Amino acid sequence: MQTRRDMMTRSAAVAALLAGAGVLPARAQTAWNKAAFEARGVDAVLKALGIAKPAESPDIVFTAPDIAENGAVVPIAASTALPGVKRIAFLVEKNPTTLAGVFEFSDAVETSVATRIKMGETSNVLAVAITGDGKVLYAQKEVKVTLGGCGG
Amino acid sequence: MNLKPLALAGAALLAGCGTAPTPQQLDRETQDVIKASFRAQGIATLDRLNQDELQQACSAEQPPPAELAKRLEAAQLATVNWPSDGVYLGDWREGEKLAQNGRGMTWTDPPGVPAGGNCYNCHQLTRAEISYGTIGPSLYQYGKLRGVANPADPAAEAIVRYTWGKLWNAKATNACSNMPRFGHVLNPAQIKDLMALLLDPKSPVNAP
Amino acid sequence: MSDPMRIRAQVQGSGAIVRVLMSHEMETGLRKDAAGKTVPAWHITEVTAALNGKTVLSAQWGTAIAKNPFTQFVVKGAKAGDKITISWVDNHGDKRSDEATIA
Amino acid sequence: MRIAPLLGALLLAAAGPAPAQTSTADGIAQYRALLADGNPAELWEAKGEALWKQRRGPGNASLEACDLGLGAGVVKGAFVELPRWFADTRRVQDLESRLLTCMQSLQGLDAAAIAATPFGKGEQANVESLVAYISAASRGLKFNLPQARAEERQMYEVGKRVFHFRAGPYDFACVSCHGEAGKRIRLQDLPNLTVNPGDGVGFAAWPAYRLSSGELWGMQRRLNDCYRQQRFPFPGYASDATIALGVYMGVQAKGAASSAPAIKR
Repeated sequence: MQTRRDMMTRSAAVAALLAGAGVLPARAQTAWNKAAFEARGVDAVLKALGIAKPAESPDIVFTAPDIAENGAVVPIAASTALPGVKRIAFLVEKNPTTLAGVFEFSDAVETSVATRIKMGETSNVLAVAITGDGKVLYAQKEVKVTLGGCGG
Repeated sequence: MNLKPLALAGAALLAGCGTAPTPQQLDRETQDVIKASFRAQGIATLDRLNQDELQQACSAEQPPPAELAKRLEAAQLATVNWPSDGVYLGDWREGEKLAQNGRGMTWTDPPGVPAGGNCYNCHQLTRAEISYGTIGPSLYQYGKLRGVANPADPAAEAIVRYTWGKLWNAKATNACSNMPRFGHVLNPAQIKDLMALLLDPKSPVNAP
Repeated sequence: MSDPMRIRAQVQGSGAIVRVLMSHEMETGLRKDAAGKTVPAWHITEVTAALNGKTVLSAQWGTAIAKNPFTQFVVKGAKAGDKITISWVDNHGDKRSDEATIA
Repeated sequence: MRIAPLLGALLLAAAGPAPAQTSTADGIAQYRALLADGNPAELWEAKGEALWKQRRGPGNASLEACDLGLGAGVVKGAFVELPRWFADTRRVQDLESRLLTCMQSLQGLDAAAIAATPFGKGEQANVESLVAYISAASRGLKFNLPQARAEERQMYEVGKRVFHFRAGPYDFACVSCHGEAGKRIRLQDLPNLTVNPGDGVGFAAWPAYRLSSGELWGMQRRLNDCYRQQRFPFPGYASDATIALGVYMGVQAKGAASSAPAIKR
């Protein structure tokens, strides 16, 4: 059985693919990329996003806590002064689904964003920046997730 | 719950007398307030509010007098069940799981599920676990610091027995200790596993 | 119906910092309820931010964005009095849009 | 030349320079600093304000005529003087208990039914929104619970005794965890509530947004979960034991500035 939602997400995946290739203008790149969000593992996510293998770069400024008191809410932020970065994706290596979110920047905003993510366990977290001409750079940090409360 | 004007003992206590209530009156008032305020829920039944002598003696702002504390400790020591088979240590791996587990005995816990040991809530135990509490002392290197190289060695017997007693009934050595009397909570096999976590030279507690 | 967002937009230097709090469960689809039944995924999928009606930032979110999501970004060249509009859509198709004036 | 984008600079400032290795305590402090700006409790504050002003219930009335202790409709400053004695109910009441009174007397809602509703559901959720709004209106003000009346002083004395009341299968009392400074459970700091814990700590930090549940907890829910963890039976919502504890902790917190609603693990 195919629902309307499936069809929508399928066309969305196509649009995202095109967007990844830089075919569509920024405005049209908002369709939800189901394949990428359901992918497990960093490589699978990168493939679903249609982007090249990234290179680690000190130009990606990635802020995340060393220790998360609560994995349900982990504050993270990424920014870069590099020109041409259009998107930043956040990936959590050990989460059941790896991709947390993708932010897309127009020229009217700074290439910088802060958000809060969930982490199931201690893991590497990656901020992956994608330029308009297909360069992919990343920064990463291990965030320790601790057990809390009375455990009850 | 009580949405009616607070009446019972409170009003009676205040009525017709200009002086402040005595401590004894306030103690009685507190008992009434507690009785009226709690209800049974799940496995947490109202009989849990019935204090034993020790709980009562340890419910004041000040600790009980030394003499009473001594008597209470002796009475608690007498409750300790020593292992019938003479075996004190179980499996430290199971002990570590128990130490991590803070569940059990709350009104949201289903009946019949064995309780955890709650150890990390209050104690440091291993180097690896950074999320530990500090209400109790650090137990990291517990056996090693006490020179226990072989828990079966007669030379280690005193510390092995002390540790068993502490786990079974912490009140036997410190009447108003914050530590629960785990002999009432855990079964003997679980206590043996915790013993191993603390005293087995291979346990991460004693790892260099 | 969903609750309003909280949007704070303040001029800072040559731009404006925008902080947004959204009211949303962000269910992962992995959690089980008290009866042991899996709670289905329910999360925001797409977010857009517009300055005076023109989209300046957009985002796609999965289930790993925290409950009651918080997002912060900086709009270049924004002035006091400019309008910031934030919109989201979730996987149930629910939508919400709220507006704030930059102060 | 722009070296670091504005936001990046701000975030780094909040987190401090990040050395490769930090101690656990520093790491947790850094984590909390990163969350300090953007407390989802704001969502409840906004909802609570709307609920306060909205005509609701069989009485089709708002709560704007509710007397929280400083006169009908006065919200600012009321929170830091609660619990207190109320002449109309002839009872010492905390914020939640007082809200039930107003919801019943002004709006015609059933206070007993609300008290019996599970936390976070139905009108209970509304009470917690109201609590967020009302406490936020006193943010930064110092606690100053009235103790002029004999009933208020008596509730303090009873609260002190309830705080020290050890019972249950684990022999716990409130004081087991909150009687000494500098202690923690796992990594969560435990304020010593037998003395004044200081500004924005302990009593002065609740209600709070709980990261673990993603909900706003009022003092009633906080106390309820404390008692659950103490392995006690269930304390009635707005029962005298919980209100007495509020009086005891509130009086101990005299002079401490309120940070409620705060953000907690």
